[in-house]
Amino acid sequence: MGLRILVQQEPFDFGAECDGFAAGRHDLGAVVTFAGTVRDLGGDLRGMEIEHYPGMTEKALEAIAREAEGRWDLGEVLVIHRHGPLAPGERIMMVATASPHRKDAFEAAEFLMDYLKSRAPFWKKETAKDGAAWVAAKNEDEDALKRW
Amino acid sequence: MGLRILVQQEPFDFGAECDGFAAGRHDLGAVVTFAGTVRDLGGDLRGMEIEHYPGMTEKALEAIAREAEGRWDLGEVLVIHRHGPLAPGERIMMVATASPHRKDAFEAAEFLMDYLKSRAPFWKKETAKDGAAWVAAKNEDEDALKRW
Amino acid sequence: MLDVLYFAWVRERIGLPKERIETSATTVAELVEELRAREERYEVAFADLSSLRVAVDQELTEFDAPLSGAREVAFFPPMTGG
Amino acid sequence: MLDVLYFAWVRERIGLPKERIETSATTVAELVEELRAREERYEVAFADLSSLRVAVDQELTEFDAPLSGAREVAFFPPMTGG
Repeated sequence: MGLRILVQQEPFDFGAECDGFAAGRHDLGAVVTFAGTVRDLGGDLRGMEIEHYPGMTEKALEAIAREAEGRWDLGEVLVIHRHGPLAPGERIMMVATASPHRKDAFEAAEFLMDYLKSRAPFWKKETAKDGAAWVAAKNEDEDALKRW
Repeated sequence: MGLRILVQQEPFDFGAECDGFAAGRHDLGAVVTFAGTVRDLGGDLRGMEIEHYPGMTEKALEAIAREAEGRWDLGEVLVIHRHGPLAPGERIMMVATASPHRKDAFEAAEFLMDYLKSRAPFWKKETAKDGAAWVAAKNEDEDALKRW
Repeated sequence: MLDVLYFAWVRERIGLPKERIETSATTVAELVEELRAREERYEVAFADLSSLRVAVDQELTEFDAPLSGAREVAFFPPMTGG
Repeated sequence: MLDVLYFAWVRERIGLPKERIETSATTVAELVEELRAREERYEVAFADLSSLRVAVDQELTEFDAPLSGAREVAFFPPMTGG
């Protein structure tokens, strides 16, 4: 399985990554991508800061991807996750999966996201008009792991 | 919900569509895309021809998208499906969903694909070295609908 | 008068994509019986209804669906898009 | 000697990202007890272990995990990436 993992401060080009992902792999008929962006529901978010654990982050992401590889028929996997300061609407991260079968591509992408959310060492801090606060983990994110 | 449905013979630019999808919607944190390409497992596929039912196709796709809108919290939906002649490795179609919640974006995209496969009037004919044949519907595609 | 459309291998077996038919059939099933009685190519195309799907006025339906007021009926194999 | 790392609000409460510690603790829990006994900022940071996670040598683990041979221990809140 082709596996590419990028943990970086710089923005990434979602369109170009989607376009190039699994390109030329005529055996893989199904590609699923997920992109997460800095959400601003109320309109008063100034920005976000993402902290991570250099060294562990890459290992954790690779372990999650290898677990997915063992469970589904995957030809290519891509994970990109940014850290550092981000503005509202900016893309935080993406995953992409390619498989001969659409069900495998979908399930693997959702699995990667569920595990990445709760098992990869990233922490988000939001800065709004009235100050900064660490984003709390949601029970539903931990619960999402029970499905797998 | 923003809904865009394109049924066309011309190629589409998957990267540009991914990039522009739900752009500027800061309330939608999660984007899922699916792309299907002409698969060539054995290496002897010459091409594919997709026939469709003009008039019904657009209606069926819109009905499927409206059904998804009723079931999940969706801000934007995009469906593009080509017809006519396609070469191995070319992109046949894509769907994209944007939601405040990743679970909604994933489930809606998988739902759209499952229904599109078996309820939108497209038919594939493959031409290989030893002749042309209509692709047979798979039992698993009909079974996939039972999940929803 | 009814427009009858054929797609994919149904179209190929019958040899045309569309025809206008004068019919008194009140259901899809009656229309199919009329068509089968016409010529062998129809008999062949409609030999196994379980491998066919039907749409009346561009909505998927069943073979026992009524035809009253219908303007367009289409026959085709199970869909294979995506 | 052990490298002890803190992330997110654990780092902020303790006031530093990393320190080298001379310890004879044999489990993570023993290390936490040593740290809590040091100063109030540690006491505050480790007040509720159910809201903390721990990694030993960059692998997620539990608070009863042994420290034998460990070079690096990290404490942090539940992850919120994605």
